[in-house]
Amino acid sequence: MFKVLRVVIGRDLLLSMRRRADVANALLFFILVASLFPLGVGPEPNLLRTIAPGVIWVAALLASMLALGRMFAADYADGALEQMLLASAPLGLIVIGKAVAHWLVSGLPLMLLAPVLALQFDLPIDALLVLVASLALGTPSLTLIGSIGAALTLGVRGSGVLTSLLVLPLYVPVLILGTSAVDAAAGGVTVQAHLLLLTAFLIFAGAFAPWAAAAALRISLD
Amino acid sequence: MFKVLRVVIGRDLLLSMRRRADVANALLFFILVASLFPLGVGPEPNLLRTIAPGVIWVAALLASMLALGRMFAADYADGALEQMLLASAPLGLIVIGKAVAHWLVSGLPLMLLAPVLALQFDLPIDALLVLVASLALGTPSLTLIGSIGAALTLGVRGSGVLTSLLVLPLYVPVLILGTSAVDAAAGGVTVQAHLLLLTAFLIFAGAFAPWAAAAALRISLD
Amino acid sequence: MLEVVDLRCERGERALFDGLEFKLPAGALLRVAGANGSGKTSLLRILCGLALPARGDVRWQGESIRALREEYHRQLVYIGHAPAVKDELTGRENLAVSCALGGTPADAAVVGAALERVGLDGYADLPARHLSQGQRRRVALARLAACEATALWILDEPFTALDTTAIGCVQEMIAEHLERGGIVVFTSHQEVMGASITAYTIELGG
Amino acid sequence: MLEVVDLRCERGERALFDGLEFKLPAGALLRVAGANGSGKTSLLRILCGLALPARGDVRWQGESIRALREEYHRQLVYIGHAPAVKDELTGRENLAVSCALGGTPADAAVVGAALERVGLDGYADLPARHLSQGQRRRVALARLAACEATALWILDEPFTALDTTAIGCVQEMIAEHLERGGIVVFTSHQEVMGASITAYTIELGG
Amino acid sequence: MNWESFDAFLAMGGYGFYVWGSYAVTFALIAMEVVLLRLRGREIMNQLIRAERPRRSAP
Amino acid sequence: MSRPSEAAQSPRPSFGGRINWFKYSSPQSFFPLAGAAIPWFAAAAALFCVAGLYVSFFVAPTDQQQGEAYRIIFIHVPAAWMSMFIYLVMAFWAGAGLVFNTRLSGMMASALAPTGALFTFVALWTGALWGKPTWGAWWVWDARLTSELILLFLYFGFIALTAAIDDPRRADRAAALFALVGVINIPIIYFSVQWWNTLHQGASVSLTRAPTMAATMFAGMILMALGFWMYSIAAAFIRVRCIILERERNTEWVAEYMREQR
Ligand code: HEM
Ligand SMILES: Nc1ncnc2c1ncn2[C@@H]1O[C@H](COP(=O)(O)OP(=O)(O)OP(=O)(O)O)[C@@H](O)[C@H]1O
Ligand SMILES: Nc1ncnc2c1ncn2[C@@H]1O[C@H](COP(=O)(O)OP(=O)(O)OP(=O)(O)O)[C@@H](O)[C@H]1O
Ligand SMILES: [Mg+2]
Ligand SMILES: [Mg+2]
Repeated sequence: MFKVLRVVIGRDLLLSMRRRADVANALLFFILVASLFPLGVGPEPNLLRTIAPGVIWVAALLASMLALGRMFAADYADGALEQMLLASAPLGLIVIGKAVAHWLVSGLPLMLLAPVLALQFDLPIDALLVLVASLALGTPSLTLIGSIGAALTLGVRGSGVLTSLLVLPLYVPVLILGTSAVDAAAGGVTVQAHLLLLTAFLIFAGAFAPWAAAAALRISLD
Repeated sequence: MFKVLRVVIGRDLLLSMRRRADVANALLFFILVASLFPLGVGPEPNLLRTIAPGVIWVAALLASMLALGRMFAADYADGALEQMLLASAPLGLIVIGKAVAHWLVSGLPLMLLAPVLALQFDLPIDALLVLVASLALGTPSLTLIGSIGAALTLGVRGSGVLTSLLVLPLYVPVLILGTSAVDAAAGGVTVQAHLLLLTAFLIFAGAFAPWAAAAALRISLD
Repeated sequence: MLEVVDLRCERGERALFDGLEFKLPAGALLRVAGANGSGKTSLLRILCGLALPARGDVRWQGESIRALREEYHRQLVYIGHAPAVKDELTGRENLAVSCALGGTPADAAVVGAALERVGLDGYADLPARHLSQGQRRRVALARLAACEATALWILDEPFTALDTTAIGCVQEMIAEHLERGGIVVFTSHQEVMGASITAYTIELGG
Repeated sequence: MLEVVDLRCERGERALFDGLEFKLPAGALLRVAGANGSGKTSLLRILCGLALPARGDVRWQGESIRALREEYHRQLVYIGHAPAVKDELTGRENLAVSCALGGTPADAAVVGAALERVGLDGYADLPARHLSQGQRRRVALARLAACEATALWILDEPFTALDTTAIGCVQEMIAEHLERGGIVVFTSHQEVMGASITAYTIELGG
Repeated sequence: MNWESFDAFLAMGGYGFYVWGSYAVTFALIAMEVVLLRLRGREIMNQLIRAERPRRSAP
Repeated sequence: MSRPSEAAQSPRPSFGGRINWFKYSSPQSFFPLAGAAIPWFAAAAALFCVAGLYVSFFVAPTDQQQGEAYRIIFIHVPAAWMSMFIYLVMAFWAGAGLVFNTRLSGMMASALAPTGALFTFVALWTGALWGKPTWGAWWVWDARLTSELILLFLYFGFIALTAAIDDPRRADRAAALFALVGVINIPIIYFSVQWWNTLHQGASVSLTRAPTMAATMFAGMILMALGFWMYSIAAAFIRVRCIILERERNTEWVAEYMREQR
């Protein structure tokens, strides 16, 4: 059972390794988006510092949302997903494996890179730490929730808009909690409450999302 | 010759009609990004008004960039692109047709929707008009430039993000011109110079990009 | 034993087949025939449990496959239209992964032998992306050689895109599997199995 | 007349074929045979001008196809591995678009007749997404019926996924085309054209 | 000669961090590129040697 | 960049005498040539750099306004020049590859890209370190700085595109097209200080006017620029030799070369 989990994670990491360009490019995308905002908004340092947490979090959200496309689509197109539905372990477990691998290559590097970008916006150090912590708790939730949407959009039946609408309300709390944690840190206020809520959200998502995504996959492939 | 152009535009519009959800998705993304920002940045009205042009333009840029994936990828996967390379009209013309159709379903609705979003940020009316004008001139350039990137990355691993990497550097001038036009309008300064530059950029892109994209398609399908 | 009870499949608004019943004992070979669009692929997907029938049930050793789930999967190899071969992985890696997923992990020796069996010796370490249409199909079919112990094989047009050597090889593997007491269900437009093996045939549509 | 001069094709680091030469006069049928991975598809793509050969040239009526370009395309129908059938369009729309792109616009009557010819009468107004594998291939092949006037047909495994009726229908269309003085190049793993028509054969690989 | 002492040379009139930061990073990057090129060259040579060996022993 | 679609397809033209250029445009004959040239360029690079460093630190006098911080100019400006110049050379090779379909051109272009990216990064880095004491900010979003940053991304794009496509011939041609499209950025960088009024300094060295800066400063910059230039050639040659070996590893001449190496 856990052998299958290991195989799935290993396989997906190997696939990402083989298309390293993909992973590197996702990071570059994150950098580019975060750098575009100053371009659009103008160079004033105070303004930039105020919007920094929001910009970085939105960039992270977008980057991780775009990366969702990679999660099932390729496996769907070449029939590998069918084989996973016929695997010898429960589908939910396989989804967990895929989500873990996906986060390792899309969420983790993003989280490690965020402080560097934040420096560009001249954020103070403790806000930086909180930013990383909030991303560490938030991005896995995004991946997990996103997996449901990604699974639903595979089939003809799942309307794209409907799923985005379904996923978005669940993304927004993460975004708000994340940014307000960083804002609080920048303002010198305690951030424990925010981070605790993020953790609760993550646990909740971890417990339910894989099974929802598994059900969505079954529907999409019928 | 122009019959083929008409056929291509008609075909692509028909295809978009049939998968309306896809088109709606790009729009939704635009709305989403533009609305996430106030959430991420905080509700202060003055701040919001300052960043509004930047945010809306960046959202438009991202939305139109994401839509690029739809431009050639499906036709590539099912072999329709091969048939276009073997069509009875020059490939550049077909690219023009595809770009026009693509803009009609991804750029135009975005442009029409922008003022509504801008209201959310409390932008003054003349700035609104300039925003629409700048988008009307800017988004076609984005589509045209983007077609080169989309064509170059066909069949490449992780093409989505690679496309953005290739295309974003060339998008930046459009973004800067567009936002600074709106900023100028909001500040009561004349905006003619900006809009003229955007027009020049559009003409330049319209003259060269289709042929470059055609060459890129030939290379990608070799 | 694979058993099908009163099966009905609807696609769009038409019923493709209705009241379909059969039992396949160990060692049986079933060919599903029928014109294009008669519902062969649909039937095979129902047999695997990938699609739900409009009515009726599929049973494996007397139990409904919907109750068995993973237990049934462990005894099943399905090779569909899409070969489920990842472009980025080599033939070797593809095979190892698909065996492990199916619940019959194969070590390096088994994988190597299976690939050799389908004539891919020289290509085992090439990313699948560099393979031709037929070679990719062979990678998918190598799983049959690696998962000999799996009781039930369901193959959707296994002979497409293969050259004559490869077709012969697949025929051989099927024959051996039947001798071992395995069950094989496959679709094909040509009568390729030769006269030496008696196959049940279902003709769909009409 | 299709002429091939000293053609060499490289894939990865291997040469698939080298020094290939042939001339096909009007009314000629060429079958390209060879094992999986021997370079059949690669050759066909070079003949169309989709891929550049490593050396050598392809000539149509004495002129290099690279100089002719669109003029050559107008006299060519290529049907590749991928059927170029759009999921969202109906069979009718698919056919109309591909004919118009190819430079031989077909009106509703011609399109309808062509679809009927390949046995899709009942399915002409269904989105291709709802068609089976073989029916989608038939939509692609219907173009042959609609573009009879086009001189050169290049077909990559046209018989895959087809049932026997459909295979017969395609054979018939090819035979008629040859009688009209057309040229046909195709690949196939089976000897399907029957004995009535003499086909040149190139055997690739070794 | 611009500098009274080695310390003054290092201090760069108070801009030592900026000036030396520039020069150090530049030449470090160049050195890194040289090293990477070396490694790449060595790697390909090794591969070629490895590939050559069986071919030699064959005939 | 007119109609590359046609250019890309045109066969290699045969020139009248058919002796000269194409001889050296084959990787096989260029390989030893580059090998012989590398030590000379490397030595020249070292020489010019040492001379340049000596002038920058020990000859050039202190600036009245900026103090010693201005000494960054001796790397900043040569690196900025090289970043643009290398891109132009790269685009030239790329275009040549598309037109003449020669294998070496693509290899040269991809050999130049990393070095170009390096100098672009150096220009950005030293600019940032210079900006802090003079403008009070590491970074501002003005036209020149932004377009230089775009140049860095263009290099990255070029490298990523080459790396993402496995068929080397296709990779070269795709990247070449991209390089040509990106060329418009170079005039934008160069003239940005004239077209938009920005924080950044305008050109102080021009062909039409006498240099406005002290002759010693000018000499230091030129020496460093020459050093970087020679270094770039040496690095590109070393890299192109690696690329040639990697791509032609299965050819007869490489086997021959390996035998000679013993
Ligand atoms: C990250 C920030 C910077 C970037 C990307 C940058 C970029 C460039 C580029 C591309 C050039 C060459 C253009 C030409 O030759 O006309 C250049 C030249 C120059 N830069 Fe910068 N620069 C930056 C910061 C600075 C700063 C802070 C200063 C000084 C206050 C400065 C002073 C100069 C000078 C004096 C030149 C020489 C202009 C000439 O003589 O032609 N730069 N820079
Ligand atoms: N993109 C590619 N890169 C490298 N090698 C390739 C590529 N595409 C194909 N090949 C190689 O070229 C050879 C010929 O491929 P091709 O598709 O022409 O074969 P084919 O004769 O059509 O085979 P099949 O009968 O299986 O369709 C194969 O061995 C394959 O490994
Ligand atoms: N998603 C779908 N929605 C509606 N109808 C469908 C769908 N998929 C298939 N069909 C219809 O079901 C019928 C049977 O399809 P199926 O793929 O099972 O045929 P098949 O026997 O495998 O044909 P082939 O020999 O061409 O592969 C077809 O007529 C097709 O129109
Ligand atoms: Mg089928
Ligand atoms: Mg083939």
